[in-house]
Amino acid sequence: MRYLPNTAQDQRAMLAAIGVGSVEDLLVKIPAKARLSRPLQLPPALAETDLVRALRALAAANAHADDYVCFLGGGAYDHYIPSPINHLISRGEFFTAYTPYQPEASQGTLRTIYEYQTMIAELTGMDVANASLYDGASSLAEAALMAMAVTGRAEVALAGGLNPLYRRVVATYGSGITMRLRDVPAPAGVLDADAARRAVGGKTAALVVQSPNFYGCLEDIAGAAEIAHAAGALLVVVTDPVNLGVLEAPGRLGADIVVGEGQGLGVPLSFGGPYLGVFAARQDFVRRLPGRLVGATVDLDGARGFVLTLQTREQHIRRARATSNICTNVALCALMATIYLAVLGKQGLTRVGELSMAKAHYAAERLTRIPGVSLRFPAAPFFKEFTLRLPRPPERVVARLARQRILAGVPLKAFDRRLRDCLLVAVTEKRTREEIDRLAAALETAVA
Amino acid sequence: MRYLPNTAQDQRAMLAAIGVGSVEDLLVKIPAKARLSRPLQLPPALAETDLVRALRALAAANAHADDYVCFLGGGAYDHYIPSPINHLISRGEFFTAYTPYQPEASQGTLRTIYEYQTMIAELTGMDVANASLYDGASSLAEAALMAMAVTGRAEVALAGGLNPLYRRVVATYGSGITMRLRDVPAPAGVLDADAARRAVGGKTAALVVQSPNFYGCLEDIAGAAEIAHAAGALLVVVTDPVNLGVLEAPGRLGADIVVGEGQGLGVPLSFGGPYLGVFAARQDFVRRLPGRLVGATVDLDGARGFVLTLQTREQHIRRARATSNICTNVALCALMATIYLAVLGKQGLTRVGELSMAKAHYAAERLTRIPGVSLRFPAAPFFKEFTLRLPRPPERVVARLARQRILAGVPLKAFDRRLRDCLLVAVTEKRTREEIDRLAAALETAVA
Amino acid sequence: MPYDGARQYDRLIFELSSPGRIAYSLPEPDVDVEGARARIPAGYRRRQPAELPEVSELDVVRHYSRLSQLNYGVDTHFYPLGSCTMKYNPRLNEDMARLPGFARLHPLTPEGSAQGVLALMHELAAMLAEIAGMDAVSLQPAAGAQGELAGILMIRAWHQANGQRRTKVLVPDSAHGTNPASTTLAGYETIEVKSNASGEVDLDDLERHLGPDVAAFMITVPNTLGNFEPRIVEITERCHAHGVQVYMDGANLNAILGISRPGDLGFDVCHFNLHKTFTTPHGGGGPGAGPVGVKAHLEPFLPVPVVVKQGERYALDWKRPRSIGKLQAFWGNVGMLVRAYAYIRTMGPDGLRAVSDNAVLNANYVMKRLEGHYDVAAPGPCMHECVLSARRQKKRGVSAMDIAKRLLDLGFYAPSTYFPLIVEEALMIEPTETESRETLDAFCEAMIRIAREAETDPAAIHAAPRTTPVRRLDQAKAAREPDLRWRPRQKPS
Amino acid sequence: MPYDGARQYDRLIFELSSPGRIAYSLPEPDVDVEGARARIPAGYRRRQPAELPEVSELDVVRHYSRLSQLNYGVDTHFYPLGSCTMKYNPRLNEDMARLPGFARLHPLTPEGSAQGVLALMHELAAMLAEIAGMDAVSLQPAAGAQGELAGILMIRAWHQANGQRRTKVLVPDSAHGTNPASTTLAGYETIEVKSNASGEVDLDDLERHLGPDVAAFMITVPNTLGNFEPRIVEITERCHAHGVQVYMDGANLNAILGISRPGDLGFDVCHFNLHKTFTTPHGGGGPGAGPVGVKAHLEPFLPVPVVVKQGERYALDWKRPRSIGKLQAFWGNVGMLVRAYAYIRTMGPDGLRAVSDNAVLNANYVMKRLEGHYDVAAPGPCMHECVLSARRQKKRGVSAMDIAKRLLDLGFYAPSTYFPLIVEEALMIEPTETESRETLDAFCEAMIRIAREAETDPAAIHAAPRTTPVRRLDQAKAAREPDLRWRPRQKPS
Ligand SMILES: Cc1ncc(COP(=O)(O)O)c(C=O)c1O
Ligand SMILES: Cc1ncc(COP(=O)(O)O)c(C=O)c1O
Repeated sequence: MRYLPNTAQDQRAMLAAIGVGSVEDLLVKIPAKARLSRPLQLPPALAETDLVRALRALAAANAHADDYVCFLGGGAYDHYIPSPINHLISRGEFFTAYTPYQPEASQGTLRTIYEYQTMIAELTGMDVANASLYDGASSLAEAALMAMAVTGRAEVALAGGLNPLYRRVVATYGSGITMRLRDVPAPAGVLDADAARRAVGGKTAALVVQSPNFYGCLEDIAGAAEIAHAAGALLVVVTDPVNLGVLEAPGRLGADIVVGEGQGLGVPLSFGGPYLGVFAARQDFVRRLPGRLVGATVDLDGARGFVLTLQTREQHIRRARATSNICTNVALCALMATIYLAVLGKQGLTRVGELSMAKAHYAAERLTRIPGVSLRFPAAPFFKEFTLRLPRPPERVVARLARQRILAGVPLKAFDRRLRDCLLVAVTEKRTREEIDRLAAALETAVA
Repeated sequence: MRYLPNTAQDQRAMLAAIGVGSVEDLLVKIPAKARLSRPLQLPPALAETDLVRALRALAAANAHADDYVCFLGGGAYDHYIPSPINHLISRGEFFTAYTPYQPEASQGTLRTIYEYQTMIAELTGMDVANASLYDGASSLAEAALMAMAVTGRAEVALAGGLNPLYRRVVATYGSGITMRLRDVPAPAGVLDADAARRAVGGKTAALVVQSPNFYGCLEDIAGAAEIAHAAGALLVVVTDPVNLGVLEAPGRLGADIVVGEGQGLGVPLSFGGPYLGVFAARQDFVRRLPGRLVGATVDLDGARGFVLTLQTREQHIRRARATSNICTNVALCALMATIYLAVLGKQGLTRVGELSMAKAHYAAERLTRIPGVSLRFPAAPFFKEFTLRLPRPPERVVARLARQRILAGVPLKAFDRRLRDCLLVAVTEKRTREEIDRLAAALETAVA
Repeated sequence: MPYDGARQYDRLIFELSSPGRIAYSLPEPDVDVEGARARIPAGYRRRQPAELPEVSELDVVRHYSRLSQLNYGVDTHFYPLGSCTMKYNPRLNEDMARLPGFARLHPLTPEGSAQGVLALMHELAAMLAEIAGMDAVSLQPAAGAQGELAGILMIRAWHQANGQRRTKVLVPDSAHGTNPASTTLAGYETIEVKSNASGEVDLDDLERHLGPDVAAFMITVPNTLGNFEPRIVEITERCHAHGVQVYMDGANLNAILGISRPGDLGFDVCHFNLHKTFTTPHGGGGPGAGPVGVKAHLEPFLPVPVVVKQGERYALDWKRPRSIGKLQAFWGNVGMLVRAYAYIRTMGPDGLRAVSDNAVLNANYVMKRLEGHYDVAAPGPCMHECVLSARRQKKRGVSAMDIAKRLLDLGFYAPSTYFPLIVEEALMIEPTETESRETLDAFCEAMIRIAREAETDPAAIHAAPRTTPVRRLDQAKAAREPDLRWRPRQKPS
Repeated sequence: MPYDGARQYDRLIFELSSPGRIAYSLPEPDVDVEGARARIPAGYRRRQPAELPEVSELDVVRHYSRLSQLNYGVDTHFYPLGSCTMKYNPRLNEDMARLPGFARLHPLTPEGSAQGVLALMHELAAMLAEIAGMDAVSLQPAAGAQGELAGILMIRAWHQANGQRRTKVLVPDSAHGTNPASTTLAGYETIEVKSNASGEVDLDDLERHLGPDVAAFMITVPNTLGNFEPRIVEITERCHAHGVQVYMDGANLNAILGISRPGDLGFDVCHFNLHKTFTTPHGGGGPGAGPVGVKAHLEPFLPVPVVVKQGERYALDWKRPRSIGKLQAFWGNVGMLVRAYAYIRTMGPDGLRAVSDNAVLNANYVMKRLEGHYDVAAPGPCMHECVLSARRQKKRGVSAMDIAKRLLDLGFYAPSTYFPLIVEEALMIEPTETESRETLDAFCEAMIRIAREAETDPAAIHAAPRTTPVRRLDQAKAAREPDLRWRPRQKPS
C-alpha cells in the first residue's frame, strides 16, 4: 500500500524490538467486548486510475461555474481567482504544516497570518483582526457571544436583512446559553430605523447589521451605529470584504466588531466550504477575541520574528473559560485571501468592486426591462446583488435556464415564504455584458 | 502590467541615475533604418479571465484522453501518470531554475539528474546514460552520428520496423553530412535477417533496430546484434523504456547504444511534446556521448556533491568540434521520469508492463474475432501494440468511432501506402476490459 | 535592517510595496461604471483606499515561495506532533478536490444540478457511520471543536425533549482544551474527572460525579496518553445507568480503525477529525472538517440540512423540526469531504485496518527505543501515540521545551509538549503509520542524542535552535506589547 | 555518512529504498496475464528486474520536495544569468498548458478532432512571424540549437536548389557555442569572424571571408556583449551581395520586441527561444522550444508538417517536396507553445514593446551602478544585458568564478561567467524586465560589496560559498574519475 511504508519485514523487526509477536499483542488492553469482530463493511480499495474515473464521474454530474454562467450569490460568489494563489498554497511547506506551535519552524505560516491580520484590519477599518474563524456565519455567532461577554447583556438584535442562514447559525450557537435574539424587520429591504430603535435597549448586547444584506441592499451602517451606541450596545457589521475596495470600511462608520465571509477573496466555491471567517474588532476588545492571534516580537539575537500570542484567551490554556472553543481554523484559506489581496492590491480590489457593481447595475437595468420582472426593493441601493420579482415561479425559471447552462440566481422561497416570487441575482466582475444579455434573453423567454 | 514591476516613477529614477532622459536615448546605437516604425500588428492584450476563456475554448475543441477512450500509439502512449509527479515538478525551485551551471546552488537538479542517469542505465542495461535529449527520434539521430564518429563509417542500416517519423528525423540530421541510410525490409513485420546480413557490411556504422517496432512487433535484438557486430558495426536499439519492466534490457542482448522515447514515463501527451529523449551507451563511448552528464564528486569539506562533468564534449567548450549541438535539453521531463520510476519502482514498472501486454493481447484476440478483421503480421510476437487489417478504410472507421468518444487507433496509410488498409492499435494498463469490449462492439458495427 | 539578499524573506509583503505596481489583471469595463457608482450613496463609498500592498506578480510568487521555505511541513520533515496525526497528505486527494466539478460548484446550485457532490456526501456519511458504529452522521461541522459543540447541543436537545434539565458535563482532567470549552459554549458547567497515572478514568471519582444533574460524559478514546481505556464499556454502561449520555472525542480514531468502534463501545455521539485520521491536510492550522456521528435516538437533532437519498435522487432535507440548527452557513467543508472520501475509497476496509495496526506498531516501536532514555508517562503497550516525560532531563535543567527546540536543529519537527496537562514535562509523540522505520530510527537516535546532551552539556540544548530562520522568540514581549498588525513605521531603512 | 536528520536530503532515492515498499497504485488485472506472457518468446523477457528504488509515496514526495529546496530558481532568487533571459514564468501559462485539452491530447489524434490546438499553433506561428518580420515560421524545433540546425539546413537546401555547393559558414568569435556546433552538424566548415572590443563584427575581417564558398553568416543580435550591431543592415547587404544567407540567432530577442525586427534588418532566417523571450520555464535545463522563422524564398524548405488553414479548417500539411524533413518525431513542443501563446496574448503589442524597454532600462541601470567598481567590457548604453570584466579583481586574485560563488552566499544566483569568450573574466548580467528596481539595487549593493571585499579580504571570497548545501566542488575529480550512476556500494552506513 503506497501510503504504508512498513513492509512485512519491517514489521517483524519492529515487533521483535518491542518484544512482542504480533500487533495483536499490542492491542491487549482492549477488552474483547470492545473489539470489532468483523471487517468494516466498506467498498473495496480502488486503484488510482479507477478512483480518478469514479470521482471524475461524480464531479461531471455537477453544474459548476466553469461550464455554467453563474449568477448565484446569497453568501458565496464567483469572483476571479488569480492563478498564483493555487500554485502557492499548494507548496507542501504551507499546506502540510500544522498550527505554528513551534514558531522557529513555522515563520512562513506566522508571517503570512500577520500579513493577513494587517490586511483585514486595513480593509475593515478596525484595529485588530484574528487569524480566521470557520466561516462568515460562525464568525457572526462568535461576535454575538463576544458582545454578550463585553456588555454583560444577553440580547442580540438582528437586522431583517441578515442572511437567514447566518441567523440560523447564531441561534444554534446561542441555544445552549442565555442568548436571546430579537429580529428587526426590514420591510423595504433595509433596516427599519424606528423598529430598530424600539428593539435595541438596555438589554441589548449588540445590533447586527449586514451590508450589503441578503437581498443585496446597502444598509445605513452609520445610522445603525447611532442606534446601537445610544443604547450602550455594540454594533456588529457583517460585511463581504471583497466589496471594501469600493464600499466604506465599517470601522469608519462606527462598527465595534466586523465579521464576514472571506470566500470572495480567492477561496474556491467548493459547494460551500471550506470558507473563511473574517473577524475584526476594536483594540479594547483584543483580550476578548476568539481564535488565534499572531504577534511580532524579537528572537534571542534581536531579529524580528512572529509568534502565536495572547493565547491565554484560548481553549488549550483557558479551557472551560476560553473566549471560544475554536482550535483548528482555516489558515490555508486565510493564506489564499492574503495572496489574493497581495495580487489585487490597492488598485485591483477597487477595480473588482467597481466592475462587480457596474455589471450588477447593468444587469438589474437590463432584466427589469423584461415585462413582469421588477426589483423587489426598488427604493434601496444595492451593490453587486439584487432581488427580482418574477411573474413565474422562480424554481421553474431557474431549472429551465440551467438547461441552457445558465445558473440564473437563487429562488428565495426556501428562505422566506413571503418572497416566494423572488429571485436573488448576483453579478461579479467575471460576468461579461454578453453573458448578462444572454441571461436576459433566456429569462425573457422563460417568463413569457 | 503585472509582469513589469517598473512604475513610471521607477523608470524616471533609473533613467536619471543612468543620466539619460528616456529609454529611447538608450537605443541610440540602433540606426534609424533598423528601427520598426510602427507598432507590432498583434491582437490586443487580454485580461486573465478573458484569456482563460479563450484558451478553454481552444482546449475544448480537442479530443483528449480524459474524455475519449484512447487506443492511439505510434510513439506516444496514454500511460497512467501518478499524482505526485505534477505536484513535485511544479515546485518553482525545480521548474524555474536554469541548467545547473552553479552546482552549489543547483544540487536539487543535479541530484535528480544523477538519479535519472542511474535509472535509465539500469533499465536499458547499459553502463551510462546522459541527462536527456529532445525526444526519441532526435536521440536516434544523435546515436547514428555517434556511431559514425566511433566507427569512422558513414552508412547506417535501418530495420524496416523503425517508426517512419524517426527515420525521417535521422535522414534530416544526416542530410548535411556524409551519412548514408540503407533500409532493411521487414515484410513479415520484423527485420529480415538475411536482408540485414546483406545490408550490413564494412561501410556500416550501425544497424538500427526498434523493438517493439512501429507495427508493435518484437524484434530479435540478440540476432540483430550478431549481424551488426559480425560486420564491425554497432547495434543501436530504439526502445520504449516503460516496457522494460517486462522486456529484456537491450544492453543484455548486445546493444551498443540504446535510445528511446521516455514519454511513457510520466510525461504528458501534450500533442507530441515536450517529450524525453533517452540515450544510453557502453562505458567506452562515455567521452563521445552527446548532451549533458552529471557526475558525483566531493566538496571542499569532503561532502558528496554533484556537478555537470565531461563538458569538453559539449558545444559551449568544444564549439565546432562538439559531439552534438544540443544545449537546452528536457531536464524537467527527465525529472518527471525520475519521479515516475521512483513511484513505480521495481515492482510497479513490471506491473505496468504486464497489464499493458495482457490487455493488448486480450484486445487483439477480441478484435480479430470481428469478421474481416485480422492481424496484419500474425507470425510476429507483439507487446502492447499491434497492427490490424480492416475490411473498410481505416480513416473512415476512426472518424466514425471518434463520434462515439473512442480513439480507435492510427491508420497507417499516411505512413506506408502498402498498409493503407491497416490500423495500429495500442493498449496501455489504463484501458479496462470494458473499454476494450466497447471498442470491439463499435468496430464491429463500423466495419459491418 | 540592512538589506541582505540572503534574508530577503525577512521583508513583509507591505515592505516590498511600491506605489503603482500591480500584480492583477482585470478586463476593461464593458458597461457603465460611473452611472453605477452614482447610485451608491456618497456616505456608503470608501473615502480612503485600503493600504494594501502594491507589488508585481513576481514579487508575490517569490515572497510566498520564500516564506514557505521557513516552514517545516510533513512534506519536508518528520512531524511527530502528538494528538495531531500528522500523516502524509496524498496528492491524489488534492487533485480530486480541485476538479472543477467540486471546486467551482456554488453551494446554492439547484440540487438537481449537484447530484454528484450530494451522492459523494451521502456515501461518505454512510462510510463514516460504519467506521464509527454510529447510526447517522452529519458532515457539517467545520472542525473537531465544532463537532463537539454540535454533539453536546444534540445531547442537550435530547435531554430537553425528555423534559430533563441537566446542568453539568463531566470531562477528564486529561482532556483536550476544546472539550471543556465546547461544554461551556453549550451552556454546561464542566466538571473535571480525575485520571490515574495511565490517563485512565478514575472510576470512583467518575461514580462520585455521576448523577441526575449530569448531562454527558465526554471522553477521548484512546485517551490523550495514548492508552485505550480498558474499562470503557463499563464506563459507558455506568453513565447510561444514570441517564448520562457519552460523547467520544474522535481525535484519536487513527488508533482503532476496524479494531474498535465508538458505537459498539456504547457511545451516543462521536466526532471525526477528517484532517487527522482521514488525511485532509492541516494547512498550517486549517481548514479541517469535524463530522459528528450519533446513535438513532439523537438522529432527529442533527444539524440541518441532512443529505438524503430519495429513490435515485439525492437531496438536502431541511424538514427536521427537532434539529439543533446550523453550525456554518452551508453544508460543510466539502473540499475536505472530497479528500476524505478519496482516502477511504483508496484504502478500503483492509487498508484502514492496516493504518491503525501500523500506527500502533510505530508508536510502540518509538516508545520502546526511548524508554531507557526518558521517563514513560504510562506503561505500554500504547496505541497510536506515546507520552514521555522529561522529568529526568528537567532535573538537569533541560525542559520538554528545550528538547523540542533542539529537535528542530536535528531536522525534525517537535512532539506536542506540555499536553496532556496531567503529565509533567510531557512530550507527546505520534509517529503515524505513514512514516518508515528508517525515519523512526533517525528520530529516536536524535532523541537519544539529546538525552545524552542533557547529561553532558545542557547549555548546547538551551542555545537551540540555531539552524532555524529565527532563534528562540520573546513570547513575553509579544504578549506584553501586542503588535498584531504591520504599520508603515516598521519599514526597514 | 553518519545519519543527520537535518541533511536527510543527502540521501539519493536509492538509499531510501527498502525491499517490498511501494509508492504506486495499479488495478488488479481484468484479463489473462499469464497467457499473454506465454506469447512473448522467453529470450525477449527480462530476466533480472531493474534495480529501481522501492519507496513509499511519502518517501517520494519528501525526497523531491527537499531536493528542490537545494536549488535557486527564479521563484526564490534573482537570477541574472546572461544570455538566458531568466524572467518570471507566469503561473497562468502553467495552468493553461495543463488544461486536459492540451496536456492529454495524443499527437496522432485525427486532425478533425484537434482543431483547437492546431488553431493555436497556426496563430502562434503568425504572431512570431510578425514579431520577427519573417514570412513563415516552423514551430517544430525543440530548442534554439535545433532551430539553428533547421535554419542552416534550409539555407543549405536553398543553395543546392540553386545549384550551388558552398562549404563554409561564418560565425563571430563572440558567438554562443551552439552556432559553430550546429554549423558543423549541418555539414559546413565554421570560419570565425573577429569582433572588436564592443563585440561588433570586424567588417574588414568579414569582407575578407565573404565569397562564393560561403553559405551563410550566423550572427546574434544584439550581440553577446549586449550591444546592438550598429552596421547590421550594411552587414546583411554585404552578405547578400556575395549570395551569402544571413542567420540571426534570436536568443537575445528580448531586447528588441517591437523595436527592431530581424526580417527588416535583412535576415533570411532567425530562431526564437520561447524559453527565454516568451517566458516558458527553463525547467532546470529544459524543455524549451526553438521555432525558426524564414523569408519567403526559404519557405518551401521548412520542416514538415506545416500547420495550415484550409478555409475554416486547420490541417498538417505534409506535401512539401522540398522540405528539409523532420527534427523531432511530432509537431513541436506544444506544451511550450501553449505557454508562449498565452504570454503573447497577455502582453499584446504594447506590452511586448514595454518588455524590451524595461529589459534595456534594467540592464543599463545595473551597468551604470557597477561601472565604477568593475571594468565594463564595452561602453554603454547596452541593450538587455551588460558584460563586465573582473580583470581588475583578478589582479587581486579574485576571479569571475570567485565573484559568482560569493554572490550565492549573498542570496543571488550568479551571472554567466567566462562567456562571451572574447571578454577576459567575463561576468554577463541580464536582469530581465520582470525584476524590480529594489531587487536590482540589492544585487548591485552585493556586487559592490564583493568588489570591496576583493580589495580588503580576497580570502573571504575564495572561501565562498559557505551558506549553500555544498561548498565548492572538485570538478577535476569528477572528470578524472567519472561517477555517472549510483551503485549500491555507495550506500552510506
Ligand atoms: C484530542 C483532541 N480533541 C479535540 C481537538 C480539536 O479538534 P479541532 O482542532 O479539529 O477543532 C483536537 C485537535 O487538536 C485534539 O487533539
Ligand atoms: C546566444 C545563444 N544562442 C543559442 C543558444 C542555444 O539555445 P538553446 O539552449 O535553446 O538550444 C543560447 C542558449 O543558451 C544562447 O544564449
